[in-house]
Amino acid sequence: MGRITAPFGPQHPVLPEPLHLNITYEDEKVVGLSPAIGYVHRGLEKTAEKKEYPENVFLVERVCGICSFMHAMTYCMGIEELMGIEIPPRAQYLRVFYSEISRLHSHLLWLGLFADAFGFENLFMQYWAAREKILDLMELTGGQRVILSSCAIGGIRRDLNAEQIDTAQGVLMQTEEELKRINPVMLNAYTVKQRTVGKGMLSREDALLYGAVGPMLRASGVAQDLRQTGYAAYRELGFAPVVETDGDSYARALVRVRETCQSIELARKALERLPEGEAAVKVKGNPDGETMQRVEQPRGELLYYIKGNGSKNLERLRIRTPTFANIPSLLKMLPGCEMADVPVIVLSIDPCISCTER
Amino acid sequence: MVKALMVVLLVVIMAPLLGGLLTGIDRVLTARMQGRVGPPVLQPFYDVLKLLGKEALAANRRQVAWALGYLVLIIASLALFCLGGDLLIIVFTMAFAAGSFVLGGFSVRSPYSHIGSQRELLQMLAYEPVLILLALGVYLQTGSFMVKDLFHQSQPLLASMPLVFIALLIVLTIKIRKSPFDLATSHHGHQELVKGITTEYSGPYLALIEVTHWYELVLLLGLAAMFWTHPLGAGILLALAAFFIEMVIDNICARLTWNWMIKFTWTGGIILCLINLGVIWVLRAGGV
Amino acid sequence: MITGKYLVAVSIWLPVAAALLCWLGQSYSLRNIVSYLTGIILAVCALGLFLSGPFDYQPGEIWGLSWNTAISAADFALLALILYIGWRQRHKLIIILAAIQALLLICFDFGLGGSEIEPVPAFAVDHLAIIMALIINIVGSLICIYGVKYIAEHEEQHPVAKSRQPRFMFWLIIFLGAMNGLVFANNLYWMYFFWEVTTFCSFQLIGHDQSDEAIGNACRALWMNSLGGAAFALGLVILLRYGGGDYLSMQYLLSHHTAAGATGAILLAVSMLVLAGMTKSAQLPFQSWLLGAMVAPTPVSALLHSSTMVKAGVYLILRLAPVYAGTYLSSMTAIAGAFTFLAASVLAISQSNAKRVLAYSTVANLGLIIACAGINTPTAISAAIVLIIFHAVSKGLLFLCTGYVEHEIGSRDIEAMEGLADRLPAAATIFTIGIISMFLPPFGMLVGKWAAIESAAQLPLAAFLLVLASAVTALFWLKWLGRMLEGRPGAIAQREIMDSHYIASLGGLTAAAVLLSIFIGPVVNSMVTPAVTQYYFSPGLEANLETIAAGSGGLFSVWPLFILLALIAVAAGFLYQPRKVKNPPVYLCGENAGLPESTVFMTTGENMGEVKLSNYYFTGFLNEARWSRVVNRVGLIMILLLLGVTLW
Amino acid sequence: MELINKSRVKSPWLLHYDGSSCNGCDIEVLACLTPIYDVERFGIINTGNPKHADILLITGGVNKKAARVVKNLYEQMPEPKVVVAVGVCACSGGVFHDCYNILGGIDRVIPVDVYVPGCAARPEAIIDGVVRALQVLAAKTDKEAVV
Amino acid sequence: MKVDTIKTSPEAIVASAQKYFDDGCRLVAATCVEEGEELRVIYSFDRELSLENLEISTPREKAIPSLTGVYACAFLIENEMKELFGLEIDGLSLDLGGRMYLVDGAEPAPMADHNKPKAKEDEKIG
Repeated sequence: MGRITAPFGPQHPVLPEPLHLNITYEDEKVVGLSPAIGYVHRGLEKTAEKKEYPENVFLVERVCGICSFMHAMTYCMGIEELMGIEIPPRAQYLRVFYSEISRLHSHLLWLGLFADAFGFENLFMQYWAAREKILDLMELTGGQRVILSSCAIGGIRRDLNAEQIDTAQGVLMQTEEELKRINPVMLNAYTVKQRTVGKGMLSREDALLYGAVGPMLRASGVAQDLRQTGYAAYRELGFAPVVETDGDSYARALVRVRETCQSIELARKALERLPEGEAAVKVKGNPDGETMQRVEQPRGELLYYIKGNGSKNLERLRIRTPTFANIPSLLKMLPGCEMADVPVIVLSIDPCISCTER
Repeated sequence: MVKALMVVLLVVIMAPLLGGLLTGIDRVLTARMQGRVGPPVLQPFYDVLKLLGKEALAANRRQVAWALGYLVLIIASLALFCLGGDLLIIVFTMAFAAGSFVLGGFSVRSPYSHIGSQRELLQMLAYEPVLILLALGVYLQTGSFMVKDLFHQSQPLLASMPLVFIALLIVLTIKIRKSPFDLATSHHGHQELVKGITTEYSGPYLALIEVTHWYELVLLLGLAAMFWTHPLGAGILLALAAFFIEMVIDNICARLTWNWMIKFTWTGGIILCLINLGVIWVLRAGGV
Repeated sequence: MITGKYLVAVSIWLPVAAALLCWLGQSYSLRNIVSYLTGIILAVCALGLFLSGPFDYQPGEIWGLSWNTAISAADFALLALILYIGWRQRHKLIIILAAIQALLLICFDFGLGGSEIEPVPAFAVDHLAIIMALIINIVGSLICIYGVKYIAEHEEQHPVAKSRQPRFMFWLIIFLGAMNGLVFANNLYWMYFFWEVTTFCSFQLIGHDQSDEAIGNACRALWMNSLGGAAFALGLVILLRYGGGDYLSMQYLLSHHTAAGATGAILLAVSMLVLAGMTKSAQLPFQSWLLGAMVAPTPVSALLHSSTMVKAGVYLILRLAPVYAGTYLSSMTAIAGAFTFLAASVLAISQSNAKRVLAYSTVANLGLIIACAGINTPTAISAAIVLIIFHAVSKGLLFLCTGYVEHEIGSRDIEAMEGLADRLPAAATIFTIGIISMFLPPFGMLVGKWAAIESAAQLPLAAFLLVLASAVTALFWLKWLGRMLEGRPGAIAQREIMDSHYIASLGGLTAAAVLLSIFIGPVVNSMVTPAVTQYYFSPGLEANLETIAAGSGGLFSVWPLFILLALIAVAAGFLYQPRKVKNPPVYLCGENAGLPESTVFMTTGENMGEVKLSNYYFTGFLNEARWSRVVNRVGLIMILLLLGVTLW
Repeated sequence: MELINKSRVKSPWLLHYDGSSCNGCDIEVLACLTPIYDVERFGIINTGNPKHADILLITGGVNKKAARVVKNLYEQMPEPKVVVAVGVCACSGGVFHDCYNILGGIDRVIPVDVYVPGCAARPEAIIDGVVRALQVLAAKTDKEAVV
Repeated sequence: MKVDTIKTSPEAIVASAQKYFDDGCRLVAATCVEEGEELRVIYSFDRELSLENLEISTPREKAIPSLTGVYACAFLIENEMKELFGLEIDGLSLDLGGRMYLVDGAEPAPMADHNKPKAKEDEKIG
């Protein structure tokens, strides 16, 4: 019988970012697939070698505009380790706060896009309306909506004052209420379940074989969240990963929905227990040696390899982003699915191509 | 004859105005349901006027001819409807119109418009039986397939055919391209199909299709209004209520797949019709 | 009716003579001339019959023997031939069925009545027969003209040691004679003879290519139709035994059972004849012979599907409709027909072989016609006749066009026909008209279907099946048509040169499809209405037919729609002016490779990929073999029920 | 004609393409569609299909692979059309200007009519950019009318 | 400071990776670092949230075996190293031929500085 071959992306209304899949369909079933990326590859790792190491904080923030804070933080953590800098506890707690609101905004963004992928426009609008409050909060505390530039080597660039903390607490509470109203639709609506349950199955074994990370891995029943390692102030705040076992798109949505609630809780706890003191320490000297840093980004495990040589310039900066690790599992999940499920499954990994290609 | 021509003329002029306005209201109300302000009510007219002024792009003459066929045949079915014609013929003419739209999509060697056409065909497969069963129901109830004979009925059709009306609502969802059945042309953006059949139409040709959708909307709401002919005002209210229900459905549903659509209409929709027709048939047999 | 008599004789004997000439003459140009001449004369004969109106005719004696005896002898000879074939092919079913028929005939000729049989008029040319004659002699002749050229090309492509063209033309043309005899026959015994001749002709034609597949399928056609033949013979025996010699006259049968419907043994005999008709029309579960027949060269398919063979089946069923009106047999026939309509339409969706799609569509439409016969109201009967006429024209056209395209592009696969509109614009246009005329307004088939559904409102189950089937029909036609219309942006249509035989036949049938639909009013008034009013006299009938004819009642006059269609074609010319419209490449997510072939795109590893398109066939769900088994079982149950209700 | 020109500025349909951006501007473009900013108020629709679009909105600089895509999309849009470069990267290449795979701003590949600054560009700035693009669009059509 | 690694040889890397796979460890990343003439590749595995690294060194022109036979996900990582550093890899399950990120005509191995003195000088001037 005949088959249909057509490109899916790079420019495609359902894809927020350029990703190309050359898909072969039989009727509407996906029977063949080959991926292509490279539309966002800039060569950022190389550029980082040319810049001075403090400048790189701003560069790595732009690896990805959605989780830019996490990139900056991981980079800073690496440099701090190389230079033996101990950052003040207040900065550790603030890093948790910023990480968690970044995660919150990223997950809300994803939930909206996911809803859009299966054609639920209203739900998309609801999630993004809720997300705007978080962006306001970011603007209030960091001065920018998406790229915060709050993180600096040695701590946090701008400390929060009491009023800001109050506002933040209020916004977080409000968002929690809002999500209580919206989440049931994502989790219980019949039409949503029809489109997500059982779509893009990834078993625990396959998740390991294909190297999935983050919510993908956790939705397949592996309880791995790097926040368990207790970097920043996570050890003090207490943390248990969110795990689901079904391994389908619905489970991934469920993991992220539960993580939004967890993030709100963690962010509020961080603010409540925020120690007094300085938010940053002064930095002197140049990094020397090599280190690997891992952080749990909204999309999963982020790894930075930094190698300095005692000069202002780094010898090598290597960034392995979570989407880079999650893309291979698409090759496992897509074949055999319906054409209409392609966007749902592609989005279920929460692709961040900009991260992937750097 | 002259009267009939007048009616046709009136339909040709008034229907798009009405249809465009309804589409505008739809867009505003949908925006409100999503917590937005939404566009001006006259937005659809701006859109179409703008499209008329754009550069014409097309693959070949066939593509344009079928789009035009879609428009003309929908107008023809609407005119037949307003003249009180035979429901079956109206349904068949609508089928030709939809077929013409499908062929327009097929006329370009483009994957997205091709798949859109295949999906539109499946949509036809889904709603066509319900529409014909609706006509049969009208016949069983009134002894005639003619729309004009409905006006001789004292009792509204809704009273005897409530289930068929519900089935018609399903058809309406498919035909006016609302979630969960917005499958073939992606009325709302962000779909795997890009814009489905309309992907390869642009400028004035797209305007043609937009206007056709308006005519079609009026025709479909006319079918809904048919369920309450005395007084006609009630029928119009019924149609508007149906339209509003569609908007709500659109806003509380994810888009589903074609497999689901076929299963749903061929079981749910058709069974609703069958039960309803069965009851009418038994009652009639018993009554006589 | 002196002239009428000659016209009948010419209609039957001329094809025989022409066929012999083709066989003996061996030359292409001779076959060419013969086919054209025969075609013209036959068409004139049919028109003559149409003008002369109905009459009865009993031929005299031949060489001192009564014609009845001659027919008897020929019957036995034919059966002997079939037995011989069965023996040579080692095909048990053929042998058994032929033997049963022979036994029944022996009973008929010698056991019962014998010479006491009242001679009934051999031929009765009524309005229905005239309609059939027009179809056979005009559509059939066009197919023969087409066949001359086609089979010559066919042999170029599949060379054989000794040319089989003369043999092919022999069977093709003689088929027309047999069909003419069949439709004119009033004496059922004569009809049975012609019935068997058509079976035999189709066997010869299906097996033409002599491949194993062809012979196997020919044998299948032979045994299935022999089953029908046996049912026919059994019907005859029952009629003779329980009714008497008079009942062998179709006219007598019809006139004695118009009002209340037949009962008892007569009804049983009629049900046997209906069964025979169903096998011949390839109704479920007998559809497989017709599908198998697709291995034959395309003119054969065209002939079998449009004007001969399968039409003989529906003709018989329709003919007998007044006899079983109002009985359960009638309702069961309607339901069985409607079920076939649905099942065959669904199966057609899963096919990518154009000829198989056409075959399933034929099975489906014959089901619809039989359903109409079973619904058995005057409107339904009119619908059935309208469907027979228009189906013959459109289906003949589609088959011939498929054959033509197959020779041009070397494939009969729908997927291979993509972009035909730019490669073979004329063929694509013909296909467009042909396909649209099969199921969309304002063409005749749709008018028939419309009348069918309107009248089916009386019989809810049949109506329901018809409604579903009619929705399914659109799916497989449109997706096929869509593939052919596909074009790359800005592609310029190639010039197409068509052979004169093809121009004559395809052009003639296209014109017929359009003109008959435009003038459907006169067609109905002058042909269909008389055919129906012959046997049906019910109040309100005239009004019903008016609706179809002029449509004033139904506000459906075909003219405005035809005018609109013409308008669309003209206006599209204005709307799309090649010089003013740009043809950018199709949207490929921005990855167009920038080549003139606008469907090449850049993909993985900076390689080029090309867009491939295909129809949906739902093969996962619609597995033909599995579904055939299921629907065949249901079909069989329906047939058994059909016979059962008669006995009960 | 007058009516059509008026409608043109009331119904701008967008095509958004993510060049080689960091997503920051992208999500801001999407944010424009959502309840707080709701660009549909101005009749703006995000079509996702170049053949329906009037305004090409590109975020991020352009790398060698994306250049082809951007050019294709631009060429498939029917006239009259305008291009808006959103964010500093789309304007000049921004922080990535000296990366080895980056060609620079969008204007290296296609003509740009409106430049929207910002890293990331704020929704208000994007809307303002689109409004300016509409003025360009109107000017373009006036010029055409004169010619 | 140095990342803890276990040095191994390119020949043994597949077998070692297989051992990690059998222990249920995840392949986190492979990092390619240019060290003079040689390329150093660090394979990072995750064992219960702690990183374990294997390290190999290879001359630029000598091909190393692919891990795609053990970890399906390795194809993306290895294609990237191949493309950006010019590292040859044998047995890639899906070889994008150095055209994952780059287009035809682009400068090969843009991440590798070695053998590209000219490019360096340009930078210094810049």
